[in-house]
Amino acid sequence: MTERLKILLLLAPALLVIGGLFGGGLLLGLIESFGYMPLLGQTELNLEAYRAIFASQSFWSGLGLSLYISTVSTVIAGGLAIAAALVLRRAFKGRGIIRFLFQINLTVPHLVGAAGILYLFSQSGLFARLAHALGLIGGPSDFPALVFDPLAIGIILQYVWKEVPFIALILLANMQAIGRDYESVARCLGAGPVQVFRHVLLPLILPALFAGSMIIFAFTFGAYEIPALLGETYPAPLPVLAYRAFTDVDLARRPEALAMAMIIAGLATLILAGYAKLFYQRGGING
Amino acid sequence: MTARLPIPLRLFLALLICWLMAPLIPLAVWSGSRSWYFPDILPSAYSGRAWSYVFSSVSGVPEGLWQSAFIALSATLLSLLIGLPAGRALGLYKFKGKALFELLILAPLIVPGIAAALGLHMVFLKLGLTGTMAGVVIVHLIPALPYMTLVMASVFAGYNPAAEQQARSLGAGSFQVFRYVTLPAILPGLLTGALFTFLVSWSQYILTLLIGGGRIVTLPLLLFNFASAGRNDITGAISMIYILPGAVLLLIAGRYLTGRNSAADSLRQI
Amino acid sequence: MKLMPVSLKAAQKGLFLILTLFILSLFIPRAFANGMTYKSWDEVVTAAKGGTVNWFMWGGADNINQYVSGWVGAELKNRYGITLKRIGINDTAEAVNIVLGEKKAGIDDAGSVDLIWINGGNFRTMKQAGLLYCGYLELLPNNRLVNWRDASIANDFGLPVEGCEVPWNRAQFAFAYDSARTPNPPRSIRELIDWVKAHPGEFTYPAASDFNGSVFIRHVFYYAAGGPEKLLGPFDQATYDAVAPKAWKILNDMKPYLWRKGQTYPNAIAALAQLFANKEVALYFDYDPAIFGVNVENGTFPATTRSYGLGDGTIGNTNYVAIPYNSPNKAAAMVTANFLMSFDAQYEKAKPKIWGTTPAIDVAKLTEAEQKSFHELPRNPAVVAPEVLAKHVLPELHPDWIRAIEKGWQENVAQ
Amino acid sequence: MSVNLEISGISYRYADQNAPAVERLSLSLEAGQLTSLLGPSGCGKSTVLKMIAGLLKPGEGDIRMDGQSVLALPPEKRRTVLMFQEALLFPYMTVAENIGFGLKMQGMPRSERETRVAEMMSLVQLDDLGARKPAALSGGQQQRAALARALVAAPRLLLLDEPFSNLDATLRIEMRSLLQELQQKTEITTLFVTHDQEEAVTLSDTIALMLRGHLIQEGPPDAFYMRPESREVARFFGSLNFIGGRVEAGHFLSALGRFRLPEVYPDGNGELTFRPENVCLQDMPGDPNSFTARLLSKEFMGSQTRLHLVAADCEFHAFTSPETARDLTEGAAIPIFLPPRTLRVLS
Repeated sequence: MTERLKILLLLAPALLVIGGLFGGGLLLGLIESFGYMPLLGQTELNLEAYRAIFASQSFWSGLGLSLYISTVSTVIAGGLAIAAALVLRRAFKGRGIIRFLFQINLTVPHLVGAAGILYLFSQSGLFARLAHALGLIGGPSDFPALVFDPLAIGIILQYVWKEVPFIALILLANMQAIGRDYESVARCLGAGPVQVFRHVLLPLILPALFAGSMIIFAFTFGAYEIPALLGETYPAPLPVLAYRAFTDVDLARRPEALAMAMIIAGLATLILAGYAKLFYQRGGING
Repeated sequence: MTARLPIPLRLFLALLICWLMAPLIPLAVWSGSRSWYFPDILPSAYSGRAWSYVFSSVSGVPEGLWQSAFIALSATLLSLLIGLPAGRALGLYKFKGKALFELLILAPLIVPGIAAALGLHMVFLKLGLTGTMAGVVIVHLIPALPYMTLVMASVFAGYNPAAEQQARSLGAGSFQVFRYVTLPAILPGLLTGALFTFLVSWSQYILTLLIGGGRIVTLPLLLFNFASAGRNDITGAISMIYILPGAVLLLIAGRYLTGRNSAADSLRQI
Repeated sequence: MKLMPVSLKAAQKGLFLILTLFILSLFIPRAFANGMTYKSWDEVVTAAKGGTVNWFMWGGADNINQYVSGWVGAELKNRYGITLKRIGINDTAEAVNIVLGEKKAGIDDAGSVDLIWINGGNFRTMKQAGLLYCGYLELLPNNRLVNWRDASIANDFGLPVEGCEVPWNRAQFAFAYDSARTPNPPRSIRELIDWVKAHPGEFTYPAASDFNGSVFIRHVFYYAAGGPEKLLGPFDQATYDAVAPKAWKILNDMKPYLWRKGQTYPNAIAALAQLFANKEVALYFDYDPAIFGVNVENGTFPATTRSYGLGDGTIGNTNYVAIPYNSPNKAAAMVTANFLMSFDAQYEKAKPKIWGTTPAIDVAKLTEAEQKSFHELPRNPAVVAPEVLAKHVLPELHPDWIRAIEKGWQENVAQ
Repeated sequence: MSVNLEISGISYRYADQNAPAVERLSLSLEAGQLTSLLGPSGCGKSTVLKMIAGLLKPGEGDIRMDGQSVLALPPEKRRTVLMFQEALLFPYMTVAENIGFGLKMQGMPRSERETRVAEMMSLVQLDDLGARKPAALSGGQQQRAALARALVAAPRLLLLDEPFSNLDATLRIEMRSLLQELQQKTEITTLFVTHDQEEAVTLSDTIALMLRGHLIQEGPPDAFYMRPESREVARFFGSLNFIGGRVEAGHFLSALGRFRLPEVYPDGNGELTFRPENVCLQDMPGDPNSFTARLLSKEFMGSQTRLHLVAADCEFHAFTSPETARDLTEGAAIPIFLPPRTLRVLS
């Protein structure tokens, strides 16, 4: 057996699943978004669904909200994760426990975090009660609206909560692989601690930071349950709108749902392309 | 030098850890509370009602727990069977189109599953896969398989297949080679991959909802229902149950995950 | 494949085998033919034995869940050998959507839904799209307990039931307040409007996308229209245009005095319940007054919670269960529907500790002993007596009206 | 520009180790000189460098440059540049950007920086490679770039941590002479860490030998061959022969005989050491330093052959040319002469 054939056989099942399920699902979704549903007896291609969503105010505000939530969550989570990784890479007593707590957080499902955030930050949540106990607020309505709020703060808090450990652990592993010698060299060459971070460590961890952030951005852009639980009814981010349209009792709205799903997928593909450009220049994912 | 951190850094870490643990606190308290009105910092009455409800069969939680576990274990097992060979190919060989294949494996991690699942829905419906465990397991493979494959690829990238040839030359059959040479070498990575794959499936909400059509009820679906219905006590109790397997698995797997094979290390591959 | 371990090859084969079996197993239950018609009730009961009923219903209330999964499920199992599977959903439309999708995909006898808790717009959608199994009511022995002459039972939101669904519960909108905090709650929409302005931040209502929020908005709409009479029957644009601006003006005038100054509305009735429980707002309302008692029982609401209907009446409706046309377990679903109408089921449901809701059957048609049991049921002090509420019951509107009002609210008030 | 460096009694201990990595080490470097810090791996050499550079803080002792303590200065203020075993060029910068890094950190304007970088690049023969990324450079080129990066900022002290040990033999020799040339040209006081005695000997003005955290001997390279101060030093520099005995009236008494010594040692017990290459296979009748030994075995080593000899139960080694060795058979009696000037007694 040739090596080529061997490799192909090893890859075949994965190729089948990813290509068939994932690729096939996207392709079917794309076709369906053009109104083509042979199983439903519709075989004409049209752009009705796209026309309809582009004309709808709720789509644009949903798209804007989605982009806003993903951007803000990713930036805050990335920033905090850098800070956390910088502290955690130092050797200090109790580091093992703290790293373990970080990993524990990775295993906690998003929805649990969302429920927790809800009970912490709602206007009658734990923080509001603490504020009341401290005499800062007179009643629930004095507490700032942090969930079901127009700025989607609750949603962002949940994503930040969940993703800081994720990015921080990626960065930590990356920093360990890089070691401290580059920084030592820079220090000797006259760079102060801030300059070392700015000119040496940050550029070195940037690919890992970027990779982690892209995953977070794409995830938050496509997530349904968190905004469904913590968000306002209107405006709702794209995945919520897509799900609503998909489960609408009016089947004619299904192509609209698919069209929105395709827009989500399209944006994610752009991110993926950026990822590919970044990494294949450097010679492979494991590089 | 193992030393104490400067005070501002200690403060930062303390705040960070509090923040990471904070959401779990009201959930735990709610699960045992009976009435907990604003502005009480602690409940005015406690009760085990939520817990006894959650453990009763009418709540659907025991069934949801079992279904969640079955689905996540099946998805992990299937991912392992499919992802192990693929990871081996990616980790050990250079071949034409490898970059493209890597990108394909990576795609489901970036492109949200909801997009593919909406497209698959009609076909699954036609095949009778909606509302079945099989359908949900299959759709969970979309996010689960890439994790497993990438972790296995990184495991095999650091693996020397010459040991297998050595074992062969010493008279080991192909099963023995796998059992005594390959498996021990890849086991820590394999466990890491399995843990993360399990958790990916365990946390799925929207794919289960779409393909399960309401008939496959996993813990996240129950959690969502009770959380949006405002049953904080039951939500708290389900949350506690829901986070348990992940924490336990991490503790058990922890000894395999230490050092270079830490969870973070495999995440770095993603 | 020299280097590939044998076990992996075997595992791959095994995988394909498992997948094949998985897929094959899915078609086995479909092998049972269905769509037959039944001539007698005995035939139905026989056919139902051993069947499974997938009952799709809103799953947000654990007392209802407990009643259905626990009590009803056990009784069905004991009496008829039927397995009841309660499938909790967030919105009835999800179940309608499933059946609709199945019909379009040509799945006409192997659907996944056997029974739906339904009424109003969803019933209309299903009935008009031919998604319902109809005409079996005469077969159900307990059908005699239903007063079909009552228009509010024979018509579901203005649409004749015509044997396509089975009544199992009645609900009437009511308001709740904490008597310890709010001794004098507003007792009509007129009073409410003034009360809100006198108590800024203490009132709100869920958005129109929420079932209960929509009902509240309809009450304001009725008030703006001077009563529901003009609004009954099919949707009429001219009437709408005449009434709607008045209603929107009332609601918009209210806005600055609402919770969070009306910048946002709770997106679900559960959120309003939380606000009320935490004393953020002073008034709560629900289409199912039994919930007040349930919430006091489970500690969510204070024990001093009391409830009432409005002087000018509140909207009431009947809840039904319906069987989709493609249910593979119609006989079992019919037995379930029949059982839900039984005295036992209705009585159990009426117990305050269980649910405490109003029977859908006509109590007067029961035996005297049974009637007595109903009359002797204790009532949670938080729940307004159904008889009192029933004195001023307002009809529901045609779903087209409701849709127009919800849309109008979204466009004119929410944004 | 050159400074002298004075290290007095510094110690360092890593948290995860019981024994200190460096213990009360004192060393002085003369301005403009190239000193090698020589020692086997793990002896604490790199730790010393890191303390001088300010990357580690000594537990005790002081480090002074031109008489002034630098302990309080952070690494970036010391102007001591450390070069590692790996080139450690910043992978995301071009070669020219890498070389100019130190100047940029000092805030030198771009145009001036570019001139200086270009000069330095031609000095290390990397003229046309400035726009490349480090990954596109060969190993030797990378180290040259790293050297240029270290030198361009005109440090007061250049610290090199086995910078050529990853290079192959020819490149290493090339790099050594480049370093020597540049060091002589710039007269930067340089401390060169290596485990390779040959490298230390060829490069340095002075060698400091370090073993197990301690400084053992310091001096010009030839002293380590001619006058090792201990058995350890002698062994490290390849002296394999040690004969027990004692000194008495300017002679060394042992089982092999009574040897003449080149200088006066105090009387007492001691060990005679001599290098295998200094053993003469020569009959010197009447000379007290000659005797007869029996050949136990011989080992062909290419340019020379090593003889394993025994006399009066004392075993020792000698080198001879392969031609001479060919005629010798095992068990043969061989006349031996130990020239007095090659002998040294260790107490």
